[in-house]
Amino acid sequence: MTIANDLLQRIIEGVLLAAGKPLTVEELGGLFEDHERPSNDAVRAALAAIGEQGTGRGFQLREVASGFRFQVVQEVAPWIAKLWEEKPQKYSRALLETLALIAYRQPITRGDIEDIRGVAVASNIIKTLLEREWVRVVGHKDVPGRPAMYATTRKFLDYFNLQNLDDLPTLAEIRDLDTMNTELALEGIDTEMVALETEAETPNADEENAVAQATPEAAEAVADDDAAPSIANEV
Amino acid sequence: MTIANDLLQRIIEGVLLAAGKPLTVEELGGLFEDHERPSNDAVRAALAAIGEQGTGRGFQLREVASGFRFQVVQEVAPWIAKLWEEKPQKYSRALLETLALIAYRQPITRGDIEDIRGVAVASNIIKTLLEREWVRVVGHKDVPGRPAMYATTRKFLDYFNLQNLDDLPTLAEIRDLDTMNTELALEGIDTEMVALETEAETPNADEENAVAQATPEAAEAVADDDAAPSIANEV
Amino acid sequence: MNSEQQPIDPEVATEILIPAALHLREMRQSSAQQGEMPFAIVQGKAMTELPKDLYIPPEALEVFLEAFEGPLDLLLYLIKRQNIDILEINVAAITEQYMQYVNMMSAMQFELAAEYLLMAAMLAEIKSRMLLPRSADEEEEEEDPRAQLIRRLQEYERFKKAAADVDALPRVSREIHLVSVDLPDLNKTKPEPLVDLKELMVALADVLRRADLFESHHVQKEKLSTRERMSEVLARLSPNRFTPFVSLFTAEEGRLGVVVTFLAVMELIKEQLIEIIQAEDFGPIHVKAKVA
Repeated sequence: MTIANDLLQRIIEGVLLAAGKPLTVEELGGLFEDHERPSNDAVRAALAAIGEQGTGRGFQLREVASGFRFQVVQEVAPWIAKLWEEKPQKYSRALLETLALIAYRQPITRGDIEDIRGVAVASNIIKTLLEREWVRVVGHKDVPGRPAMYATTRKFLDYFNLQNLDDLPTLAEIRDLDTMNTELALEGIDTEMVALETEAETPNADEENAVAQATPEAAEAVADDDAAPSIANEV
Repeated sequence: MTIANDLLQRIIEGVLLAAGKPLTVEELGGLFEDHERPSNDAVRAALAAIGEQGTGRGFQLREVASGFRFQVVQEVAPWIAKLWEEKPQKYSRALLETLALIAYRQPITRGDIEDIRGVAVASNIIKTLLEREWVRVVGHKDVPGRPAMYATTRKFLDYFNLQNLDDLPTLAEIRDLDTMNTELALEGIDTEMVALETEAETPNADEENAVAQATPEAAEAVADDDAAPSIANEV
Repeated sequence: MNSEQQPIDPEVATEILIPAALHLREMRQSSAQQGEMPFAIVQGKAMTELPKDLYIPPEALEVFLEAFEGPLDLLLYLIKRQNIDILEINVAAITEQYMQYVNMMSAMQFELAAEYLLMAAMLAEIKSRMLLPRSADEEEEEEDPRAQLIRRLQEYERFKKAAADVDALPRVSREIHLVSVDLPDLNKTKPEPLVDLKELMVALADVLRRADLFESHHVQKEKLSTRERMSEVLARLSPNRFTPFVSLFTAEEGRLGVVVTFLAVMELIKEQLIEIIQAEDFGPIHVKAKVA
């Protein structure tokens, strides 16, 4: 007497799920004792029935070269991928500084960045920023070696949710370290020194804030005023 | 807008099949982007629906200590055993007794285990239990030598198909010592002394029963406590 | 005893080897005399020394010993064999039996675990105390050793049972089989590091402080839109061809946009990044990148 059909289906379904590899019709049949062994046709019929039950579910029975196996449906792939998503690493301080300088001083060459940071900029930092499409080469400076000049991209603005570079905090705001004390403390920066600096710079900072919050008309005027000094500026 | 119910079911089903480990309602919810994230209730409802769909099939949804997982129905186990040449591992009585003492009496030191078993506990038993992550050190007893105190983990509960410690088989009760008094009296031992002893022992016995019969909430709390230190162990 | 794999099936030990050992013990008991204790009666002659061809090989006795998880387990076995309740144990009789096992083991020169000898000593003490009359003082001071033994036996028995219960629980890869399926194509990509704007600002504050650039008023007052436009203009220019100056301006940007572009071009000229050319008076102005 062979095994009842519904039990046969449960066994095949369970075995295929437990096996961790595809199994052929013969291998499935071989799991049964001789007296209860179902015919290959019975195994095939059970497999067909299981296949039908799987319709519209999160997994399906598939026949591959080496037999039958359950597979999760492609539709679910994005969520499974999230299951094993690696934790994003953090960028180095050197990369963040380089990115900040490109944002605020663009167009800027690597040499300029090195001058300001006081240390060489590793090639992989520039490469990473280019690959991420946060910066791009906008030209080459007409000096010996013709160094590339870097600028930020639209993608950079989008990532940081900015309309344009003017939306970046002004340097004065950056200097208004009250809001950033926490972060700085976390970064292990001497808070005492920062406090002193804040005090000394406060009047200036207010002036800058006023500029940043100016009406469009005022901004225009300021832009005019700015023209000469900014052209004179050399880093 | 959150995700449609039938898609949610397919996703949860597919993810649980793919995960290879139990997942909690929160972990399942965390796989979704914020804008499509279903409520925990929606996830629970989907899990309930999946559980019902599985009735009469070769596999079933089961909640264990670390969350939900799919497992093959036990009925199919004999045929799965034929898939593999190796027999499932057997554990020695020494290991099982040690494990049982840790499970029912946690937190417990090796010395306490030895007192009850009447023999030394081999180091490799503790090592095996720690390596399997069935037990972990939860602290050190404040006595000379500061011996480690052991407790079971979620992994232990998962392995034995349990949701919490409350699901463990009930510990046999120590029989009424009044009977013992009679017997002792027959042998000419002072019953008054034994009676005193009985009083002293009863609260202990009750306390143990209380642990074994703890409410699900209490047992869950114990399981929750497991989580953080077990992470600390890994470090 | 191996923690991973029990080398001896306790059933074999209890069903076959222990009765064999007990047979040996009974033979010994039946001829027990004061003084010398013969091990066996062979052809009517009491053997006081172990014969070389002992019918229970030492390995079997070792198996027998290994079948027990210590002295409490052995005592429990002896009690169960007599079909009596722990609460009813006759310490004298149990001690007698226990001693016989221990003596047999030591005669076979097994290295008996210290726990067995300790238990032997404890049993002997209990037995002697049961026989001796005790003063009321003593009784009040000390716990009855028999009650203590019974409690230990009961406690051990609970956990012996609990261990068997745990062993009987369905467990993964015996009764419980976890599922494993093929995965769809996951198209996995490494996630990009996340950056918070604040992080960027902190980095900038840091580098500017180091470079003393906070002191530079130029940096402070500079409009970033000008620098942004500089980048944009530069990106549109080529060193190989002239671009009409007017094409850099878009009317839709309004006056502010025109001003910003103009400032950007001035700055680019100042930094010698672009060339500006006017072939004839009032002719069209062209710009080109100096080097690209």
